[in-house]
Amino acid sequence: MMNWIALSPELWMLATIGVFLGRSMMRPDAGRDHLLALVTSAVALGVALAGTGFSGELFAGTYRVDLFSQFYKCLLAAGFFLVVCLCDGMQGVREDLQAEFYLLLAVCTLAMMMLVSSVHLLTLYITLELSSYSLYILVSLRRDRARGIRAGLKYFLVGAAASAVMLFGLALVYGTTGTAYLIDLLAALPVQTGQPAFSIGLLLLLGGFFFKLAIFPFHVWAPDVYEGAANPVAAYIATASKVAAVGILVRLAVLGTTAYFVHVLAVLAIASMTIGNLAAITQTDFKRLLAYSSVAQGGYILIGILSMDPAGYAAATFYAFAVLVMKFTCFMVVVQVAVGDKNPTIEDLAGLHRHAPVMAMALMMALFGLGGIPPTIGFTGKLLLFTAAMAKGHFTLVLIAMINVVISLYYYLKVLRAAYFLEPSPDAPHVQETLPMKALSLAMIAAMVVIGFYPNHLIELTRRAAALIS
Amino acid sequence: MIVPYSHVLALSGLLFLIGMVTTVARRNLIMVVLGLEVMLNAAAVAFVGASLRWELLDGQALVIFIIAVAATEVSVGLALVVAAYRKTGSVDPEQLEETEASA
Amino acid sequence: MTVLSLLFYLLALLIVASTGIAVTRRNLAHAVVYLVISFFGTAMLFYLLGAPLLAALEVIIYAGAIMILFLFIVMMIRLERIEGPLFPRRQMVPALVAAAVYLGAGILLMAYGDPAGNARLASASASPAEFGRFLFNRHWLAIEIASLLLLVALVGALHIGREPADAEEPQP
Amino acid sequence: MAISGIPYSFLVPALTALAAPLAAFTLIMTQLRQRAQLAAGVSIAAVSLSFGCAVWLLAANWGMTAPLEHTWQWMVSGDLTISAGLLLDPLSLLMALVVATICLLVQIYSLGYMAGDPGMGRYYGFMSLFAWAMLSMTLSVTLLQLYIFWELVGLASYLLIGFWFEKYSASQAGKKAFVMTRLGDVAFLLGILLVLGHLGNLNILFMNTPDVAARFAPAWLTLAVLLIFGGVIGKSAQFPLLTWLPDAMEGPTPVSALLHSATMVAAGVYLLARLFPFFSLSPTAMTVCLAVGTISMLLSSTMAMVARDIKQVWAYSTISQLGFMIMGLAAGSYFAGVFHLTTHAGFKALLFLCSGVLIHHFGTNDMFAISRAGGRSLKVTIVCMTIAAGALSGLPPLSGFFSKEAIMGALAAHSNPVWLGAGLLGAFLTAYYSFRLIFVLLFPGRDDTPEVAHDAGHGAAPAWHDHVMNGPLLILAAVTLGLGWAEHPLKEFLSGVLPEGLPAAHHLAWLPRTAIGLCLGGILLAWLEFGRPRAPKIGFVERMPALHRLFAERWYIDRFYRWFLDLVIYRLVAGTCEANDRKVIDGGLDGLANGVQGTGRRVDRFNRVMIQQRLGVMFAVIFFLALYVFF
Amino acid sequence: MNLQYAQFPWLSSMLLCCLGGLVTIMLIPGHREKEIKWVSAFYSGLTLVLSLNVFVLYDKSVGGFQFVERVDWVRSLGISYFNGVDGFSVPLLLLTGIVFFTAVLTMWELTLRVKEFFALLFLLVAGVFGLFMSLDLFFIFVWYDVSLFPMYLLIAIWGSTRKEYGAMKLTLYLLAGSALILPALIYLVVHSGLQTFDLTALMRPGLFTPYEQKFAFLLFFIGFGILAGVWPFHTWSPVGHVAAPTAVSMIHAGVLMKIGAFGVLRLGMFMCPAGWEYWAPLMALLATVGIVYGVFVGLRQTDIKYVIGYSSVSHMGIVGLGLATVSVEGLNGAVFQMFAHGIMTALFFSSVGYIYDRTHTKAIDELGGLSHIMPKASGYLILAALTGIGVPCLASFWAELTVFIAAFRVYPVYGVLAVCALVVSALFMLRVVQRTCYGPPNERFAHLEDVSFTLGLPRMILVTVIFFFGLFPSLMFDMIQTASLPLLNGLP
Repeated sequence: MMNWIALSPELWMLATIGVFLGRSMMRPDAGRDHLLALVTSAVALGVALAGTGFSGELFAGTYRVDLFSQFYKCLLAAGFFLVVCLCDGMQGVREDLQAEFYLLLAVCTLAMMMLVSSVHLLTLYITLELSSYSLYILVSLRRDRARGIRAGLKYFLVGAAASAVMLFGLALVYGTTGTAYLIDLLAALPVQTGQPAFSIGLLLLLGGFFFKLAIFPFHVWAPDVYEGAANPVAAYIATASKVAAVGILVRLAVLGTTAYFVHVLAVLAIASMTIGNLAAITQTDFKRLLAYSSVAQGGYILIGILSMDPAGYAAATFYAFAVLVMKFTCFMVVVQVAVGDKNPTIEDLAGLHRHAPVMAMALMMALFGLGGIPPTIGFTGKLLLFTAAMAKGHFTLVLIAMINVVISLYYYLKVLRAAYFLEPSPDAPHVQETLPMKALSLAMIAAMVVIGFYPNHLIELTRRAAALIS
Repeated sequence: MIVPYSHVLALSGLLFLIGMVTTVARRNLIMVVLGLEVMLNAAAVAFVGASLRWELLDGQALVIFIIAVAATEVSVGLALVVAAYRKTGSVDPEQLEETEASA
Repeated sequence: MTVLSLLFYLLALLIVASTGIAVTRRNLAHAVVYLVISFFGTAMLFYLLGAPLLAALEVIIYAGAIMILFLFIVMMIRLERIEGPLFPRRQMVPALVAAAVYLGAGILLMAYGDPAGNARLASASASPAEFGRFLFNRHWLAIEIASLLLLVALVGALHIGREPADAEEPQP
Repeated sequence: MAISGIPYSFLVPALTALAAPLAAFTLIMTQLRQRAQLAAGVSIAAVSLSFGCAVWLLAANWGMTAPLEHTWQWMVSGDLTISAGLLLDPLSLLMALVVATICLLVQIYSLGYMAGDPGMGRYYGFMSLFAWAMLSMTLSVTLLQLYIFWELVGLASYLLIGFWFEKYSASQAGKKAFVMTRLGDVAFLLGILLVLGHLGNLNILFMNTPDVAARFAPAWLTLAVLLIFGGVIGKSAQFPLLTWLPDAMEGPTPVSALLHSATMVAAGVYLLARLFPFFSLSPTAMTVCLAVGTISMLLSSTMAMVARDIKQVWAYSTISQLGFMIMGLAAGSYFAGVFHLTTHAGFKALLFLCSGVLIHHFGTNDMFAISRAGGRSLKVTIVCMTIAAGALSGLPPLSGFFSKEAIMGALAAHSNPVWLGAGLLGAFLTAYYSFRLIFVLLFPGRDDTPEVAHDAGHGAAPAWHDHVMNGPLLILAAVTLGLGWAEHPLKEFLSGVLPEGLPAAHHLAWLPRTAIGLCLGGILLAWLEFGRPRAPKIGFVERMPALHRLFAERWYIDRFYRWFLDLVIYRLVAGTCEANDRKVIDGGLDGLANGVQGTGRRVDRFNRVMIQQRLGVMFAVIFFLALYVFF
Repeated sequence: MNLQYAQFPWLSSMLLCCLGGLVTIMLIPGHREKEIKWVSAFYSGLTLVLSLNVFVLYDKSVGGFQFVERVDWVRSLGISYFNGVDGFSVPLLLLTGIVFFTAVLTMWELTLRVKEFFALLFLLVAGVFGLFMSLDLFFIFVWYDVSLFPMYLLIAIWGSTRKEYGAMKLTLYLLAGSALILPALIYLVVHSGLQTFDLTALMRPGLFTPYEQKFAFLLFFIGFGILAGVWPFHTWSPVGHVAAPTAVSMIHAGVLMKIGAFGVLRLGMFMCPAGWEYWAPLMALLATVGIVYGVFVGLRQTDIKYVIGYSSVSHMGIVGLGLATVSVEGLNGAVFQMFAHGIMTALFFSSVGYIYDRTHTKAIDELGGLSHIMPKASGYLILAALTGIGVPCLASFWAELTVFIAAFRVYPVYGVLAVCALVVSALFMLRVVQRTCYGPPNERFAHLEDVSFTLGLPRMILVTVIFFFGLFPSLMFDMIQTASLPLLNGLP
């Protein structure tokens, strides 16, 4: 008998999807849609939080609910909720499409929740595709259609190509081992580690998730898509979508314990960090900058994954949380600063500290976190990642990562400079800091600083979650 | 006895290659989407071969979903292409970048 | 070499050739038609490899629905012939590099790959009923997800393909 | 030789002597800077107290046979212990008395000289600082302690030379004095470090014991002695660091009298005397000292012969006399050097104070201008000055005669007659330039040299100034007249605690006669050129333009330093360093930063190329990584 | 190393003072500038009193780490909130307290974004205090960065000449240093096999192989050396000093650069003594080059703050030379020099800051005759210059002297060069004094006022400290010695 209770977060999301499917057929009412989304996503977050204790094997062993997956589901629900919070009076999507917008957002969240629970290659593949396609469409829904379509098309092309690569890798893995269950793959591992076909297959398989996480060389969509997507959608891509990718990468990385994988992941990590940080330096569009910064953050996360031990997985998990909070804070500013459907440039942040001091503070903390400056959560996360990697003797990797951190600080400081001491042109419209935004900013500051400074509980949690993986 | 599994794999690999080159090299968005379809098809061939090799049905099950995804892909992809064509009047992938610069 | 293997090689030749021809066509309609041939070949191959249900689906969905959709679009856009070089050089260079690397990896994989993979496959067949039972026993979650996927595709194609009536400009 | 501790009866006055000026300094600098009269009073009271203590200490210890010392630990760092304390022996007591006396007299004199100056409070503050530092240096028990106060004395000198800081030349002179003495001090410090490295102890009395030699390799010993002598060269303005002293005359005249003739510059000689047994351990070094002293003495004499500025003449003469002292000490006569130091302090201070009166009165430094303005009308001053000039020239029975004879005697004892010859030549030149000045002042000619700008700018001074200033003049004149007779008691007192075995000076009957003869010859020459009626008022040097220029340009030493500083230090070394900093290091960094930015731009450009090219790269990379599995 | 647990959490209360100040300032509305300044003065004064209290209460006869406080923080990683001070950190705490208090008073006339300025200043100082007292590697690094990042805003918002360039250069440079420190920290923690960030556990002799020690020490040396202004990584410092506002220059040159040297000492030398001995010749070489080079470059500068900046490079070279001697004397001298230079340079910057505030120029050639117009201000400047030259009876002298003595024993050539640099240092310091304070009074500035009592107070405090420790150096040396002797005795 299946334990349906264990599925409650997914089921709730399914209900949400139903609600918005219905809404999409009624007369458009953006305000009501938002309110509804706010309520349902908050409930989703609650359900996910309540569901952390669930565990079980479902659907003939293709689906596993455990602390690891539930932790990620919480993050995903949180990401969903936070992004919905940003959608009040959303300008990025036409009013009559907002029900569809929330629908797709919910579908994507559901897909990713299932993704982190999948332990069968088929489920993995189909959930990944579902989340990808909903995102392609979300990107294309932008009010500025020309932009949205272009970005959506590019996102789609890269995504489809990556998924083809991944599928081919899946075929190789399945063809060599004859099983599609992760458990069985793990069991077959001692026999298969020497198999080039298996290794290549696994690498190509990981490629699909590298695409999600925007790891080099699958990062090529990121800048254009962040730039082209509506601001809340970009926020969603940068937060929830990344979290899910980390989760499933951690699940899959267990299979690739050979030196070859460590090397390849190290190369990819270094390339991602370097390319992301270097390219971000010259950006003027804030979202594009954040896109490159995401590429770099993906590189850092790979450092934890390539440690191939529970400490590394825990670190990657911790960092996924950190990225969620930090990136969300940045995008919160993006959404608030943006005028209409425009993309804010860095200069548009001018005067932020005066008109929205709390938000400016939150932005500062987020940027410092991304740049790895204590006592923010970003630093603690990096410390965990680097400690895990160092324990495996990857000194050079850590050093390169640290050098990258320094490079990245250059552009984070540039953003900070704009927010804190560029004088806005007097006729420019300025941000109004509403009370809910203030509260949200404060909550983010608290999350970043408190957990950054006193990370004990979160570390314990991620450790317990990661221990279930290997 | 048909052929070794590796020959099926080789066939699938060749198809994948063709799809890949098409995706990368053809200067036409419709052909690019077509190339993607070919790549999916290539993977499907490999799965069917693998399924026979181990005499397990998981591979065949996957192919069903590949076909479903292919359908999605082509509908979404072509919708995007058409939308882009409406905006720019062309299916030249370079349009995607050039207008970007001017925007 | 058995009949079946001969059949395999013939089908393989057909598939590769028709696909190759398809992707090098200037006329998009021709390309689609050649690809349909390729998919028919694939369908036969699936049958050969013991997947009759898949063979049918391949013909129905791939060769049928998907390719027809392509054809529709090609007609709709009225862009049958492509001017200019078929493979522009600046796209060809990365394509060739990728292809060379890919071939290198593939050949090495064939050479040093799984020795067990050289054993000839025994012919077997999965009956559609058995396959269906398997699918719904084990993968019904995936089927539900696929249904959601198609829903998403529907919504997406609807809204992307539909040009808004008022042809809105981006708001200032 | 036993060393005893200092009983409280001596300790308290000694500490009082040191503490009083320090207290005065602190009080003046923190509270009384704006209240000139009160500041002067406090300062003079403090230095009087010091003077009284010094007198009492000397009197009470007259005839002492063993030095007294008292040591406190100042700080301990690892195995390095720096102690401070008091050393009471004839030399330090004598020097302390000299210092206290001159300080007191000069401070009283300054009441008149500095009256009305807006910075008078500050002046007395600095004077107290000097008195404290100088007295403390005199009574130092370790070489490091001595060095510390030596530096502080230099600081006081810097502050006092640049007292009229609005004058560019004054501030420049102060800086020059500080930096040039610093140059010597660095050598001194290195010498101290060398000694510390070998002995592990810097107690002066310990250094003066003969068994020190056993702890040194001879070469190191010589090096140490020479390095310490570097300090002497700097402080006593000896060759080659002699050019700061003439410039230091930019300070107020009492300052010149106190610091730059009588006491501070004599500190170098004092150091030499203080470490006389230690220096004696290295004959080579002593010869170098002798040579340096001789060269300085002769060079500065020649410079003095052409100077027109009164204070410049006495400044050169100071260098030359310090050279004499060093010659005496280096030639082996401890007493001769110290005695000349004592007498010189008296008469040179007198000379300066007299000059100060003239300058104060006439507002110019130029001797010809003063003469024309009627310099000889100031009777007391001129008489005192003549007495002092006589002493300087070594005319009997003035104090200078005795001390100079002692030095000549020591030189005569030296095996090499060159030194004696040089000494006698120096005596001749000294007499010539001193009396050149005296005669110029006494007999104004029809010279129409234009007036030089005057520095003090006090204008007509009230009469009480003259009285206040004349008092110290008379006291010093009396000292100059009488001190010569104290030679023998002093000698006994000084040698009371000396380690035995020092060579005694010879007394040759012909020597005094020759010396007096040369001295009179010099005076006669001066008389012929400047004194007699219808005198040409032009020296023999000035008839030889090349020589005159050489002397007037101070043998081009200053020019050389200027060139060296500008070209080598400033332009070459500092310029290279700066260029390196700006171009190489910073340029490299900026280049790195630009390179990173450029690379970033390129990476971004890659991410803006046609989507398919990006896809191609994506495929190529991922399959390349797949290929990597086979290696 | 013995640990004396605290009866009362003095160290934490210092941190709390800083954070309390921060929070209080944040709660005051930004336009109430007077109140903000008073609150700042109150809290900074309190930290000064507390640091003085620690200085007095530290038991020199016992030594070791005292006032120790310890709370487990992240148990799974072995991180604990672990504070304690020894003879090295007590003087530096005092230094921080003094400089902080005086810096706050120095900025009494600030009008631009007052609230943020003082808030950031408190944050910065909290980092500094934390770093000096922390005995846990994690917290040391956290405090290190907490003390660095407010710098960027402080310089870039309130600074002057080329402020954004200076701020960016400084921040990136220093964080590049931290990019070396963090891997080294983690490297040691991982290689110890102890699963702990506890410094006292990691400094156990023999825990690390010589190779590990050499490796980690080099990273620490370069990483912290950047902050300490070690040649050739010094170029951020003059630029940063010039750009920074007065109080920030004071804290930066006075305290932050010391963090660099302290970091090498605390992390490098405590945990990697073998590395210390191995790299000492290189340290000595770089330090000597820095000493000589700093004075020569300083000689050519035309901006007073640049001159001071380069003199700091030179003076920090002395610290480096002292550390490189691997001897008790050198270590004592180096730590004392940190203290003395901190006070001296704070005085220097505060005087120059005053002059700049009034005359709006830092160019040496435009100034002149200030001794007439503002005798007190220029008096402080002269005094600072004299301290910088190393005039006896002022605090720096003792430090320099002991360092020279120690260096002369170990590296005679470097010792000689360093001593010789004193001459040039005198030349360029006096040049500044002459060009700015002396000379005929400048008409342009004739109307300007001299230092008032309020603004004079911080400078007076600094002067008093300079004289006090110049006359009683043993107070400081005895303190430092309690830490340096055991450290050196622990060496093989």
